[in-house]
Amino acid sequence: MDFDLSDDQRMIKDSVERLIADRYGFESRRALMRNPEGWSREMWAQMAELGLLGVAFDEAHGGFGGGPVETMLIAEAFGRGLVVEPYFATVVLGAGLIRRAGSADQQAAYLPQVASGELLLAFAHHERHARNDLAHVAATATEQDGVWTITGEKSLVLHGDTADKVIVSARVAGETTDHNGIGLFVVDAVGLNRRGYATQDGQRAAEIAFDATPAEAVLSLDGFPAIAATVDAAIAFVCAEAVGGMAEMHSSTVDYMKTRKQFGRAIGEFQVLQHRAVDMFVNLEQSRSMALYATMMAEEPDAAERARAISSAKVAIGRNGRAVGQEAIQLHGGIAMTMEYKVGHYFKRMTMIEKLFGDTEHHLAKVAQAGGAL
Amino acid sequence: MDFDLSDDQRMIKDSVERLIADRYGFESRRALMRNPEGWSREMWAQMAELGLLGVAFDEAHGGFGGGPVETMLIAEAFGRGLVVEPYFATVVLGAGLIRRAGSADQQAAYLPQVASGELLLAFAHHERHARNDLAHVAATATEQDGVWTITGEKSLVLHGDTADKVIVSARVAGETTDHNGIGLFVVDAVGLNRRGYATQDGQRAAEIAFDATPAEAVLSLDGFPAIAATVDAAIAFVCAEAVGGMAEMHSSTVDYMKTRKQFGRAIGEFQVLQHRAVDMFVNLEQSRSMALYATMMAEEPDAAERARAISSAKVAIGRNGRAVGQEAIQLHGGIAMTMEYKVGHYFKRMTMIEKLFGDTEHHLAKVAQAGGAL
Amino acid sequence: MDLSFTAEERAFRDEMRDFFHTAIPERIRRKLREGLHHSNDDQIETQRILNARGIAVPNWPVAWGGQDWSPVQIYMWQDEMQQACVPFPLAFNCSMVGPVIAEFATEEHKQRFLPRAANLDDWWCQGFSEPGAGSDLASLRTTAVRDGDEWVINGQKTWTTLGQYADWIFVLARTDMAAKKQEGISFLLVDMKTPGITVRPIQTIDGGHEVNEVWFDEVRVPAGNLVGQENKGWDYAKFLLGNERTGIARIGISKSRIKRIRELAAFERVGEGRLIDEPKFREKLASVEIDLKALEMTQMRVVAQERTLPRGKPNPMSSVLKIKGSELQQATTELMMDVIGPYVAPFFTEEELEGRNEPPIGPDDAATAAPMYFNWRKISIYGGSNEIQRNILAKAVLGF
Amino acid sequence: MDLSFTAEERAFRDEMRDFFHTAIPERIRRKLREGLHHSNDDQIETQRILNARGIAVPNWPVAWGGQDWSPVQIYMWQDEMQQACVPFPLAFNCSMVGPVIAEFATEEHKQRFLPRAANLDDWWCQGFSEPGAGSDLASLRTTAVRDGDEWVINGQKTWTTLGQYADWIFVLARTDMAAKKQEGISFLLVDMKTPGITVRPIQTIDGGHEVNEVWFDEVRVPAGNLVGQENKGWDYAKFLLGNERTGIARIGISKSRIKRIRELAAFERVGEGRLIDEPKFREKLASVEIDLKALEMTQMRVVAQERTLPRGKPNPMSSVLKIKGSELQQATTELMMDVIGPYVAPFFTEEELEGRNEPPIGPDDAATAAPMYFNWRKISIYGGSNEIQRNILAKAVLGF
Repeated sequence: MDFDLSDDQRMIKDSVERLIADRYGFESRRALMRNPEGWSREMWAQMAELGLLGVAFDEAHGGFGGGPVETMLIAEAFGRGLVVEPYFATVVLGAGLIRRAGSADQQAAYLPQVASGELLLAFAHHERHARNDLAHVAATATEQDGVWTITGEKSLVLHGDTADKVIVSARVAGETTDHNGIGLFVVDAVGLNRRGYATQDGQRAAEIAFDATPAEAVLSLDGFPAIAATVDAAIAFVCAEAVGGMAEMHSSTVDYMKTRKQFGRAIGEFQVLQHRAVDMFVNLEQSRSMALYATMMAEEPDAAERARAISSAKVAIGRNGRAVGQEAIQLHGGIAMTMEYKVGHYFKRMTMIEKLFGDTEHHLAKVAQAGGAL
Repeated sequence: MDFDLSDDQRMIKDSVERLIADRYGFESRRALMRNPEGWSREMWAQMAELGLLGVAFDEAHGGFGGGPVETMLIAEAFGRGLVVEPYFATVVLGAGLIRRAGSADQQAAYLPQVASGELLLAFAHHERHARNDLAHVAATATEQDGVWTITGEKSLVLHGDTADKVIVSARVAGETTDHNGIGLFVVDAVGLNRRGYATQDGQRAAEIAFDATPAEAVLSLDGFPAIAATVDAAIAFVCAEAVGGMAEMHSSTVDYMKTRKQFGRAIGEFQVLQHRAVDMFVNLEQSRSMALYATMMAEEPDAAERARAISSAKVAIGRNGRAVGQEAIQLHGGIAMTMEYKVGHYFKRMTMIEKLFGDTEHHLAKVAQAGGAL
Repeated sequence: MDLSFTAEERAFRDEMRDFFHTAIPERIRRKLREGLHHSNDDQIETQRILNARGIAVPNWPVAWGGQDWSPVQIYMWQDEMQQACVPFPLAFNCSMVGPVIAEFATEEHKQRFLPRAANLDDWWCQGFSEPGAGSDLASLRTTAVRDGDEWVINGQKTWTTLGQYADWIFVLARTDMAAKKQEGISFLLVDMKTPGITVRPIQTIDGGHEVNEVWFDEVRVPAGNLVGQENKGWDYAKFLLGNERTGIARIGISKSRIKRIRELAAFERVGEGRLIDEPKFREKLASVEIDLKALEMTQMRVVAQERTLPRGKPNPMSSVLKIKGSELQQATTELMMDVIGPYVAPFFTEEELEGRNEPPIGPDDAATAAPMYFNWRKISIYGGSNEIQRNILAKAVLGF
Repeated sequence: MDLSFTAEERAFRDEMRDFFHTAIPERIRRKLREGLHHSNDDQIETQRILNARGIAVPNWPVAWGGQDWSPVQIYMWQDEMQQACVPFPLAFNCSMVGPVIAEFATEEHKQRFLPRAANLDDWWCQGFSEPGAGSDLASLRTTAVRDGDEWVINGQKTWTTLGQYADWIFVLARTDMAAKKQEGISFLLVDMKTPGITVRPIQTIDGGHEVNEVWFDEVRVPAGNLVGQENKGWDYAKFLLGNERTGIARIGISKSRIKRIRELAAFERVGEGRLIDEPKFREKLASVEIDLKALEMTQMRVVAQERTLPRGKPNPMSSVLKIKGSELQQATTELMMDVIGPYVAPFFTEEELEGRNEPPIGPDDAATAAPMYFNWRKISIYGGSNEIQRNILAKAVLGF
């Protein structure tokens, strides 16, 4: 048990934090989002250059050979910056699936392009009535003459509007909610029927319709284990991201309380507000602990143990994040309700993270069914 | 909609409040409880004399002809006094069952004796594995030559140790949890196999075993509706009682905060404690509202509507009462942990009320199943 | 003590309900039901229908269009309007400046302003809060200096709701710089077309534009636009704020939100079943409903006290209504977020939603769930934050 | 960063676990598991077993029986002891007076007191709190006046836990009446057999007798019983309180309570099924477990900081552990109340429970559920109430 960073980890942390500090201030971020795609290709190139895109890939794939800790450091910094570039969609989800489900050749083909920033990915998986069921896949894939074609509608595809290639889940066998029989395919995005839109937290997503669309590669014909593992890793990522955002909300609140004056004194002198800022701090620290736990368990080989830990973390982050976000708004007062002030943006991101890949209630039920969190 | 008391109601309120103020101070109550039965026959006689025992009975039965409001006024005052005499067992439960299930002759036979204080009753209904299921009755009653005899074990019979007669539920038909086929019998307590004990909140209860014990009267052979109605009225009673106790806890806390000094000033000057006392107040007022609602609905003829309202009130009282009780202890600090101080006794009574006739979770589930509280 | 409504009261309730459902266009009520904002035209159309019926301003003096209703009737009028998703008569006109003018202003002011306010011929907005004066309103710094027959106003107001549509603004301004904080403030009526007024929109985190900053730069208004006496404005402001004693809980609105939540949850599939049938969801909903039922009873108790209280005097129990009422309104937004699930994510502007020719994404009301959740965080902040309400209760009820 | 335990650490944990389960009599551990109090004989028996193995006082200096363990080992020792339901070495001896004597007292004091404290040959109790000095400990009024070779003590202490069994008491007393609050306090060791000491029991709401009032009436103790320097007692008290930095969360105890709750819920029938299979109950339990898991990770982070902190200096993160740890311990008592259901009602004294020849009423542990719920409300009050902990965090971490 050792919470100190290695030299390499400290280097990554410094590098990503410097990027955020220098380039991701509140006004800078606004400017980045004014790009037509809603994020910045130039920033993306810079992330590639800093090695952030390939941090978890093997060195043979242009990566850094890092693990969950390195990814967590990036996630937390991105959470502080409210980064809008498609890191989560491309690196965590897209490349995560290729790493877990793809063959050695496929990994060698795609991952270096991701690491270098040339290839944008997205994961087209969710469907309208799936709600929180990760195995709900009604889209179908059929093979003819060695070519797989996909038909079905995918929804809420994060950064699906700008992805170069889309990884699609589609059923090759079984019923809509079976764990078995889910294939994972790579589809070139050119010519895809996509409807892109902004999300509440300033990210992007798309609805994508597939109509006998040919796949360029088959990652797996039994992809659920890879999907579950990738989504668990993705949850660990957003947990760390949430901690970054919560830390910002907390420090903003404390700073504001020290400067905002009402009734002739700084509102931070009111004991009742101090105690509530303390409760935010306790929630933040508990969240930080669970993000570490999620990181520790993100590559646990026992899928059931991993899922239980990840769901526990998602519950803790969801609850604490909601409490911290609501209190941050309340303790600021009206100013935090405005787009011109940063706290509301963290609050919105926290809210969306809570709904991502299963909300708090869903994950709590999972933990309970699995026999508890201990 | 009129929250003012009638002259008669005000008279009852004044009379019971004076009794509590004069005779039920903290030390006086201790003295009453030192009686061998755990409560005072002299006090009981006084309650009879004041007309409190028959307040809800017809005048023909030695009563006052009052309704739920009159009963609520008594309950709230008893809650303030933490009354230990067997009013709830005898009047609310025992006589309540006779009024709802008994024939005119039976009512005429028993109720005047209750009103005059001569007859103590108890309701032997709960069984070990019933948990919160009011229809769980495994004890059986069989008839031979016009005499019904009862066999089975009843548990947690409130004031069952001193009752003169016990009203027993026993199955005359059907399976253990059927709503139909539950008989209600009056059994003379002489010779009953009873094991009496104190409860956490200074009341008394008993385990009672029936072994072919003859009944002296049959109130009903289809008693569930009367049981449900009586228990709903009983819940309305303890809701009002809880409000009395919560009001005492709240005012004690506020008073203590104004006198207890730490760090050179009254702790009531600390804003954070003020706000918490305010939250107690809000919870108290919400509870008072729901006790009124329960009173209003206690004799609603539509059993489903009645049950939904009563369960709603039980949930609100259970949650708010727990919160108020815990805060009362916390804001007092160590002193409230001692038997020599009154707040802990209210806290214990609140806790037992929450578990009585179904806990908060049980009643919340009932409300949810019934389609909500609105 | 009789805890049920009289036959007359029930008949009145039915009458109100019928009127709201039949006289107010479904087109308008649908917007509120689905969580959309109504337009200013909708607001005007609705208020004029109510005013034609004589029920836009029932709490005003009868001489000025009010009704001689009991507190219970006022409550029923309000609750049924909210439950029917009818836009409430513009608060700045009907609950704020109107009662102040009716109570404190000259006969000339009354004749000039009240009928137009009741009919929304004039749209009023509120010039109270300032960047440095939020919860501590009395620390406001906008000044009005007398110059001949005019007041010259300088300063900045903020959180001016719907100021972009307003014809008039009522302003608290400091007219005696030497006086103590609460003294030396006056209550002025200002035509929004007066030169020197600048309205700057504030975009809120839901993406909407509801509130504004209003800047006053050497704004000259006639001396006669002063309400009541010079330097007594704080009393009028307190009267204005103290008038809203029972409606503050907005229980009817929470009820209509819950009704909508139940409707949508019946269409949302979870596995083989429906969300509305999930025990856990039902219990969460029931929990909020139980609290709301308790608050409704609490409100009735406060309504019953109304008879005994003078107009404009605050009842500290209103703070209980505000605290719990805001918590419950906010709880309904969280329940709606639960219903919509992952489909809370897509963001569309109101313009996109209203004019859209593409199908919506996800379930009905998906696009309004998150904006409403975000926007309604304001409810525990504005109109005296819940912290201020607790201070009031601590002092006024608990005696600290 | 490596977030798993080393092989050595895991082996150490196993060693501790085995020892606690095999060396400490099941008869004693069963009591704690079932929520009963252990007797003073149980306490002595256990502590002597631990001391014989050399692990009663691992946090003491090695010269006085301590172990040169890492913070992780100390944590594991504590956690495994709690999970195994082993009575913890008497805190007054091992965590409080022992470390103070070892750090500040004379060699003679050390030789005289430390070995006997470690072996529980002397039973110590704490004379800190007073009726008027609770959270504000420094306002204490007990005095010690020097008279020749003696100190003469007058005053009243309260909340003296297990004082009825104690051989010795360590007392904070004011020795300089003119000095400021925290100055002028000394730390004295007093034999409980000294004339003038009266111990009066305080019965707590669970019906138990754990705490006492201790009265000092002209109690004369040798001058040599002063620890360290005169008027420096407040420093020693702060050292004593600051030493408990990580164990304060009592996570092992919450874990063992949850384990017991799961056991009992598997026997409790609900309708046709078992309570442990009810989704709602399982989720309530899981909620507490998730918070506990988070707190365990938080504790590990605090443990990891231990290396960098000097002994006796408080770590404000301990306040996080205290706040959440107390809340979770209390949450386990509420879960147990849920399991026991209506059978929380019957009340029996500890004597009745231990000597009973009648069958228990209701499920196992029914008789201890409510007393433990009542008694454990103290956890958020004593040792610096949770309000004081929030004050500490507000100042030390948030900089208010």
